[in-house]
Amino acid sequence: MNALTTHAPILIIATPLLGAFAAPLIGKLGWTVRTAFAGAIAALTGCFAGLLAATLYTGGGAPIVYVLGGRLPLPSGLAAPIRIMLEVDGLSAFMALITALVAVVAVLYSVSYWKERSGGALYDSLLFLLIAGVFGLVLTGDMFNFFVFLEITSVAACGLIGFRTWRKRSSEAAFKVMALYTLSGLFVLLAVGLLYGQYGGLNIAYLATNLGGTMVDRVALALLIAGLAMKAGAVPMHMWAPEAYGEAPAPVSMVLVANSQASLYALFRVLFTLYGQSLSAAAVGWILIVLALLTIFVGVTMALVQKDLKRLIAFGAVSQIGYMLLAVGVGFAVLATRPDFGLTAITGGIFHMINDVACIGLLFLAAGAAIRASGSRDLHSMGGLAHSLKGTTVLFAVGAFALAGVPPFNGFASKLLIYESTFQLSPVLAVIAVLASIVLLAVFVRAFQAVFLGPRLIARPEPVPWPMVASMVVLAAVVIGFGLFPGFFIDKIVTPAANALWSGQGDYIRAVMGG
Amino acid sequence: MIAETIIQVVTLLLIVLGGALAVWFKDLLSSIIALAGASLLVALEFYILQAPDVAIAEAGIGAALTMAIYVVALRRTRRKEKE
Amino acid sequence: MNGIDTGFGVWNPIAWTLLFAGALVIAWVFRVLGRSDYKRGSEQTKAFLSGNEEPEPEKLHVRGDHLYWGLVDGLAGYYRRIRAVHTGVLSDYVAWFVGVLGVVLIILALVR
Amino acid sequence: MMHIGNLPFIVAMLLVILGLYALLFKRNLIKMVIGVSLVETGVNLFLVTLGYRAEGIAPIYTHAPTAVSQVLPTPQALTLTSIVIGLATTALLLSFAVLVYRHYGTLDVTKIKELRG
Repeated sequence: MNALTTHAPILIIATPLLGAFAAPLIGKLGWTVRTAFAGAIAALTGCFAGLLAATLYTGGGAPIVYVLGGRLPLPSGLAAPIRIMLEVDGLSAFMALITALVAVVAVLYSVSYWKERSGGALYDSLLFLLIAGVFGLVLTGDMFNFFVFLEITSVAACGLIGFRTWRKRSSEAAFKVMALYTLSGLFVLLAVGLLYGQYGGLNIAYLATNLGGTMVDRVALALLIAGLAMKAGAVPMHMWAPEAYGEAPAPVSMVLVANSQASLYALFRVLFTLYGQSLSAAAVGWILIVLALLTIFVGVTMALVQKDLKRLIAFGAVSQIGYMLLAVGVGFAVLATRPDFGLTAITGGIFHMINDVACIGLLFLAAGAAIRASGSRDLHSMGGLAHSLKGTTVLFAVGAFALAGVPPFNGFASKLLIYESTFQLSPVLAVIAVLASIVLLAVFVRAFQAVFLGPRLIARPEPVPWPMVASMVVLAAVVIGFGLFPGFFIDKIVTPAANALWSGQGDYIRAVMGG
Repeated sequence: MIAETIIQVVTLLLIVLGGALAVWFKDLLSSIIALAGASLLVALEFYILQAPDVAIAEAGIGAALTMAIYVVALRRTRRKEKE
Repeated sequence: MNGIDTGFGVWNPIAWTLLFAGALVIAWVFRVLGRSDYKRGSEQTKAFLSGNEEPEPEKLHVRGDHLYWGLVDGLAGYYRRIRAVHTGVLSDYVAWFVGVLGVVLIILALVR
Repeated sequence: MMHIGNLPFIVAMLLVILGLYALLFKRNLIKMVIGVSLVETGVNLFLVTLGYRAEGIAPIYTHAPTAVSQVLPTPQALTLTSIVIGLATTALLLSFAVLVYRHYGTLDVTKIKELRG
């Protein structure tokens, strides 16, 4: 194993962090240098994430532990569990791949997104900070570091949401979202404190071996579920999400979706790895299922009546979070009792994560291109953009169909897994999920009709620059590729991730604690 | 020993009082001063709880610097809670 | 290799795509075999609106907020309530958060 | 020192509740930021109290006498980090509050709701 592979986990976080702090300096050298630098950082991060995932998957899916500051190698030299470490298992690597995809696409899109008031180096800086934070969230193996990365993503995300300070609504959205993010972060910190007070450790693996399901554990779990579900945007704590996604610049909306998914990942990690069987899994699973059904239903129905294009897509994004919650909630509810379809449900939920980020990202980017070209985001005044923006039209349609679960795109593949497995637990769940998908198709037919079809309502839309088109094509390739070859991708990257949740608790603990 | 306990109890009660006043005052400047006072008392409590380094950070950052930021923000908005 | 077998159902996108392409070809064949007396740009392609002149396309265009008004109208009661919930006031958002936290706490405390 | 039991924990929870009260029932944005600050102070107090051991000494001596127990160092490190993070979030919140005031001309949270429905 060479040095690069060994240090890949920390390099993934350090590279965008370096980009974040160097960007303002590099920015002084002019637009070309700044853009090249941002591209290089994003590409390098992507390479490291790919390297890490490849190492993990070829190594049979055993968790990789990277210890910071420890002289002795774990687990043999386990002296005290107080130590900062990154722990990468199948699911972490999968999330790192998602984040890397989003990072590369967002940086490419941002090259030509800003028109009159340039995004500048500050934008690059905040974007890389957010990306570094999301990578940290999904790779860390330590509860307190998790809180620190949560706060990094909060600050960077809200800086980006409120980045366009000259817009009235951006400031409003940024204030609200920041207050809620801070509050949820503090409640997570409170939960971390409760766990530390009982067991004297912060390491996830160490805590997982000791958790006994006492009352304090339950209070901590409630705080974690509420805080993380809010950051993921589960109904009825979703109200910030349409504001954040809708008011942020288009590429940032996509990264924010990945950020929400990172919170969702953390929720799954807490449930499956930290708590596991130590408490009543069925009750927690049903809490998730109820939240998920609310999320799916309210997200879809609210999307139907939106007048603002980005807010409409944002409500669609909220509803998709519900599908992942539903699938993993079903998996958690039947963790001990019905193994036959639980793993299928989790596989569907995990697979839907990458599908969702690709479709929603594609929609946000295409909407951003349409809004940039027409100068309007009101569905009533847009129209006829298909006459001049042909590529964007096709790409938006691909994203919309994929998100609504129309075959043969990728959304169908993952939703099929979710439908079939939730049907086994209760047919009602599957029926609601299918109905919501149909309404979602209607929502996007409406958006597509309003924005792209019809006579030219906007006289001379600006053309879409090639970097924006290229970044959308990358996402569309993911959408179609995952749709046409779902078996291959499930086999290669999704199954290790699902297994890490389903049966990986022991491996996760053993990788740190030994034995 | 008794004296220390009394100091600690009084400090804790004053912290709650400071927090309540910070919420209660209608004049935002008074509110901020109450908040800073509570922060300073929390710093004292940290010192009593054998965390001198945290106490220094809380007094310097949590009380002084935060209050400065609040005052700057207040100068750019308005001082009364209700208009 | 490319399909999914969920244990309850099978999904093979390549086969589906081929089938779909075949259906498209059949539809195209039917279209080619269609009426030969159809002429583009003649009276035949004009919309017949009880003998009235066809309005400008800008006026004919169904805009985004007119779509599905029937569905939205039918669900008016639901939409009035759910839109009233999305107040846009930060205090309400915090209240929802605290409420959910409370419910989850109670459930976890009660269920063993 | 005499044992004073759970009083610091209770005070920490009271601070959290006061902060939540401000967030829920106060209409002024600055007052709501003060509420967030109170929650944060409460959580910090909670963390430091967690690490406290009766008769312990501060964990900052390199050559501490081994017979004396030290209070736990980890919660203190956490609190230090948390205080610094709290400063950053408070500053960001306040700057957004100033921006909101500039755009809306008010700090009343019930009037800042263009994004709704």
